[in-house]
Amino acid sequence: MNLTTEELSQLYYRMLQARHFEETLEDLFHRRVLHGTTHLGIGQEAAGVGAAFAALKQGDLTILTHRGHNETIGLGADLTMLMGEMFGRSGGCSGGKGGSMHFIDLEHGNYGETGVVGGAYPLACGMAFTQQYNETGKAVLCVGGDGSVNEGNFHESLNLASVWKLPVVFFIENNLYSMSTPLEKEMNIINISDRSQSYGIPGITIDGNDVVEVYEIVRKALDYARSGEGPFLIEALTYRQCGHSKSDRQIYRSEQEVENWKKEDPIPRFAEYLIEHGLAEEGDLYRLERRAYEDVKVALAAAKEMPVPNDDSVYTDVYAE
Amino acid sequence: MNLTTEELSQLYYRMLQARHFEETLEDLFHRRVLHGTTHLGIGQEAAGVGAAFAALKQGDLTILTHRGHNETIGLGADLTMLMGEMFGRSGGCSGGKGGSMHFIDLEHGNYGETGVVGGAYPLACGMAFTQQYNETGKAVLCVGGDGSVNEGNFHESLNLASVWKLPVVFFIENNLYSMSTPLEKEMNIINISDRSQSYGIPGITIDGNDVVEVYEIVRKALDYARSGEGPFLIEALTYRQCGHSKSDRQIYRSEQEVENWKKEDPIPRFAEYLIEHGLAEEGDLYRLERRAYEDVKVALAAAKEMPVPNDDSVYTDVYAE
Amino acid sequence: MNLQEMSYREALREAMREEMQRDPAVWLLGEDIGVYGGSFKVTLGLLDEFGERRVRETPISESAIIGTAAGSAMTGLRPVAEMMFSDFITLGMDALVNHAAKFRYMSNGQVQIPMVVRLPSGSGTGAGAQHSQSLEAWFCNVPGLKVCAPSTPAQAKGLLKSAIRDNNPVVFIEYKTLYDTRGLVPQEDNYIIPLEESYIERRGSDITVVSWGPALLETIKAVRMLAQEGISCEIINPLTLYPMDMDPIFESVKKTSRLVIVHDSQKTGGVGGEIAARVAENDCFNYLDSPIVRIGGLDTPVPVAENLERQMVPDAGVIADGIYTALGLD
Amino acid sequence: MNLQEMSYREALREAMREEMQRDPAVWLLGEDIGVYGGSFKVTLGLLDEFGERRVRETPISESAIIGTAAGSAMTGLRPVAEMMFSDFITLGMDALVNHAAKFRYMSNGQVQIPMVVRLPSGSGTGAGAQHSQSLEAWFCNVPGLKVCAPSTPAQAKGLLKSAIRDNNPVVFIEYKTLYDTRGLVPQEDNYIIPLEESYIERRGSDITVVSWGPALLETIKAVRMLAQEGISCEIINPLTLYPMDMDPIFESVKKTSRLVIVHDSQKTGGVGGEIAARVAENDCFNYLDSPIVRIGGLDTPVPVAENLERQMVPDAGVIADGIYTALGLD
Ligand SMILES: Cc1ncc(C[n+]2csc(CCOP(=O)(O)OP(=O)(O)O)c2C)c(N)n1
Ligand SMILES: Cc1ncc(C[n+]2csc(CCOP(=O)(O)OP(=O)(O)O)c2C)c(N)n1
Ligand SMILES: [Mg+2]
Ligand SMILES: [Mg+2]
Repeated sequence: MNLTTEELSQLYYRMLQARHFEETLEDLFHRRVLHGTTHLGIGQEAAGVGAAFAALKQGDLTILTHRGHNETIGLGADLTMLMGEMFGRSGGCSGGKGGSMHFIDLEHGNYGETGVVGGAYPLACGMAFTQQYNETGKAVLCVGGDGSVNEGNFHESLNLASVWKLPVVFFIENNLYSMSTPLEKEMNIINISDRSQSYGIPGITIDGNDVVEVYEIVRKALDYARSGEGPFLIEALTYRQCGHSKSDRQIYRSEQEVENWKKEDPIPRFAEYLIEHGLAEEGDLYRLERRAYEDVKVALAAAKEMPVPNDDSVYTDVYAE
Repeated sequence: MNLTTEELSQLYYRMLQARHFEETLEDLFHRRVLHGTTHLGIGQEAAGVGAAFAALKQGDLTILTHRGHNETIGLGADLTMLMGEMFGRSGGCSGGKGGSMHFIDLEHGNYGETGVVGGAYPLACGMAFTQQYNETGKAVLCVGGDGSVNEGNFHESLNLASVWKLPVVFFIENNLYSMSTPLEKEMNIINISDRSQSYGIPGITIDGNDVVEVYEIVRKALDYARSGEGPFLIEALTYRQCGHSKSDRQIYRSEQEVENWKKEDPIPRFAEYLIEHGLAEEGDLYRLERRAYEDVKVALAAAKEMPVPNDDSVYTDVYAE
Repeated sequence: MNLQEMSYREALREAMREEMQRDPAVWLLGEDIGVYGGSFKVTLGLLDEFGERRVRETPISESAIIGTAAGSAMTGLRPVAEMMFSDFITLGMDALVNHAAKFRYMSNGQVQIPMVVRLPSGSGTGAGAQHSQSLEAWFCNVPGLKVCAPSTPAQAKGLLKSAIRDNNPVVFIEYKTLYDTRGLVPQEDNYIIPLEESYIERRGSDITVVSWGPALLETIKAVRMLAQEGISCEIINPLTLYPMDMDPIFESVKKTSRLVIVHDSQKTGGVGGEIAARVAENDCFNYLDSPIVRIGGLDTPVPVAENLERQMVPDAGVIADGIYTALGLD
Repeated sequence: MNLQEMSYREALREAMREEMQRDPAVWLLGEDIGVYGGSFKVTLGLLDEFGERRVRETPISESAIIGTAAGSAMTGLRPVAEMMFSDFITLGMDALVNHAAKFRYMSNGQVQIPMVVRLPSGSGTGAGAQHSQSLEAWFCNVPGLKVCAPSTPAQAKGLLKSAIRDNNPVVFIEYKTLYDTRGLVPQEDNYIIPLEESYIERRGSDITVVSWGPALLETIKAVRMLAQEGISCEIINPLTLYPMDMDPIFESVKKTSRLVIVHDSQKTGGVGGEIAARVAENDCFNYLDSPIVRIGGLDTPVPVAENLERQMVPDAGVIADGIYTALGLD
């Protein structure tokens, strides 16, 4: 394994930050404190945080989809800035203009989310092209969902990336649903990773609820991409325990199914793993959990105090000078 | 084999009609007699005519790409109407509004060409949906080129057709080039038919210069689709002996390559086959060739005599009543 | 007349239900339009009522949705396609513009494409720049398309029924912030609102105000306020934005000599500009007593922060100010 | 000034060449732009000169082309993307409108997207409805985009150089029927034409005519004819269609009191409407002596037959008639 004990703790800590951040959001949207909508990845923290952590380590670039909190936090984002953005405040990471679907955090190589399903794929090609063109030695991590792989953009982008041998890893979080649509109504194949064959690139399906596996595979794939071999397709199997967005009553699936998947919750699974392998003690984990919890509380309090954006800022940054 | 001797003659005859029709066009455009542009499929007659003939036999529907003369003639179109359209005359099959890139010939189930690469794929899904919805027992033949399989529309349409089990056959004429771009710069795989795996549907690569093979496979695939099994992907290997469009100087490939492929010309190949198998005599073939030649001559003369469209027809048929 | 109160959302659903009952060629397609009822629940219950044959959920493939609709229309069906948000029609523009809008013309009238594309449009929900656009101006520049934009439940029902019966591709602009608004809706079987007929929402003599969508509701508020001051406004709602029935607007302007145009979508390049131009090039130009006042959405993407987003579209106050200006009262 | 005669095509090529020499961040992408030189040979020779690293041929994947350009721009490069025909930007609208035009705003200015999308536009080549559109009006309704439309070789070069240097996504409308037209082009290294500045093509006092693209050439013909009759026309070419520099137009209208707008793309919903509206809502409305005359392309798809296609766009005769009308001389 390529991770130090310190890094393993970090991973665990960020997964908990993400979980608490999102549970807090869920509550805020439920109580209609927040305007707009949000897409939570509760249950998908191993996939999101693990992949992001791998990208972060080598200074790679990332681009995300509508459900991007886990990755953003995995990359080490400042929670106050993120929470501020959820509140549409001036101190938010996009000055209140982006909201939950349009985070950005360049400091950590995070080029942000797009709210258009599949919209990130060609952008990722372009970002990867820049790395190739400038020989930066960096790669791009592009995150997508199972539903997005049926967009034309997925196809055009993976094909282009392959022909141009772009340093980009397409990381698909397969949470078995596209909104209310189950996988089998989205496509007629079992493994999304099989689509790699259409582009002559490697593809693999992994356990997306095992954060160490996610981290290891994404790291290797990024290295593969960076080495000049071209793109890599990863499908990480996971599950969204929460609703699709704030208004989802989840009538399209059984409670039993959700309960079963909760048994695969990546956070307790990781905790067990750490303890079993003597990589952490219960007390350590408890302290990390408390810290994460506190972080979110602090972020929430700070966000609430932030002023709303200056009214005039609606006009700024439509154009660059 | 599923073809009678009479049908074999028909096939040969229509291939020759297509060849003469296109050679005549090539000359007309060269001499700037004709306005606009055209895409000729000289060398691809086995693929185009063979596939169309299979669709015609069961009354199936067809939709075409920019290079659609071979198929249109294979379906039995009236050459005078076609030639009239090339001249932009009122008696053309689209009243002079469509031209070489927008033929239509509903009488033979031919829903026409689209000049937008990949644009036919989703239309074909819709046409096939109608057959399924109305239980007509008919299938749809959708023709595309190798370059078109990298359009998002290819991907979205094959996936949708598979999930919905639509009765449609996607027939790709792989002529090794997309305009000036050789296959290996379009995609990083050898066989386009392998892309069928992304959709969980059957796919096959065939010799597109063998008209009998084309006919047989397309017929079977249409029957498969019609039976409720869903779409089928066929890749027919062939070669465009002529330029991409009227202004193509073909500097992107060697004369030697073109010459080599001319040895695979599907028309003499078919003639040999017919004679070797005792299915026709040289005299028959000669007479068919003469007839095809005459047909085109007659069509050309008739087209030239047709009046141009009424000036006011520019305004009609923008909207249906 | 048999009227029933319902929401704009319910009115749209009723239109689809009635047309599906009436004509077996009508079918629906879109993402999550079945059990989920679509992102805005417009199609909720229709899957139960009509089954999977006629209510078809699709993968996330907007180009295929529009193209499939067009292909089925070309072969005799009457599809009603939903884009989950209007913004995603950007992914289906080739199918819509190069195919649905042109196949009839290119074939010299041999095929027709009777289809409807429903576009939940507009800002006001905090959904951000990629989920809040009103792109109607684009479609009003595409010969072969028709464009509808209902503002009330009754209009929603009556126009959607006409759109489904129309033999052309119709882009149907729905407004997300109107889905919950309520109003009386005729229940007669033969109730429709014909396309390409502008509607005089309110008679008046001092000034003509052309408006549609959520902006119309604000316009009505503004006009009511002004009525208290004795200002009599005539409000015209085009209902069909393209091709637009201009005659009632011309007549009204000739009567009032003053024109204000109000819409939510971006002002620059918007449909309001076309209306202003049509008036300024018409002989009713000679009747105009003051410059045309055009009020539209801000020329910026839509931000998320509430205080910013609120500024995007004109409210009654802004509209009243515009009317004062046109009247020379500012 | 060091001038050289060349075609519009060559001028565009020269602009790209010079900017590529000047700035290593500039790169080109598109279908068949290498050996083939693109469908209209605009990039011919640039592959030889700059190699495959900077002149990148793509598969037929328009959405990926635009999105890849945007992603590379977001990370510091300056892509110039070619659509083989403007009509195919319909396949790249999401990447262009929802991404390139909005990422700066959504990120509160943290990223910028300096990219150019070249669109060979317009009818007149017999290529039919799907290969002949001018879609500029759409882009002029998308805040975040800029839109240029050069009419001469010198303008083509000067504007394209500015567009490449601009830090925003620029939609660059080129006209297929102008590629072969010739003119004198400045050779100075620092020759550019700034964006967002309208240009007075010809001074005059009786009437203002706003025009661009092939229509401008016809306008000039018409104006020359009218000059013989003593009619003095001022011709303004906006050069940048969005955001448009209106002041010279306002000033001119105040001077001449009459306005004619001429463009090739469809009249209804076109950019001409926006200009007419801007004038009609401005105080220069009060200077107008007669209705604005707007002349545009027919509101139909583009047919192939020569006698039909010829009618699509206004010629000098039609334009002269429009000017007579505006002058009250008809
Ligand atoms: C182009 C586009 N179409 C539709 C939507 C609406 N939408 C948002 S998320 C979503 C489902 C996405 O599914 P998936 O890719 O599996 O990601 P997940 O939501 O499961 O994380 C849909 C349909 C969108 N945002 N963009
Ligand atoms: C969407 C779109 N992009 C580009 C073009 C221009 N174009 C016309 S034909 C062609 C090549 C098509 O290649 P292929 O699909 O292999 O068909 P072929 O021409 O070889 O028959 C291109 C790029 C187009 N018509 N439509
Ligand atoms: Mg999913
Ligand atoms: Mg080819």
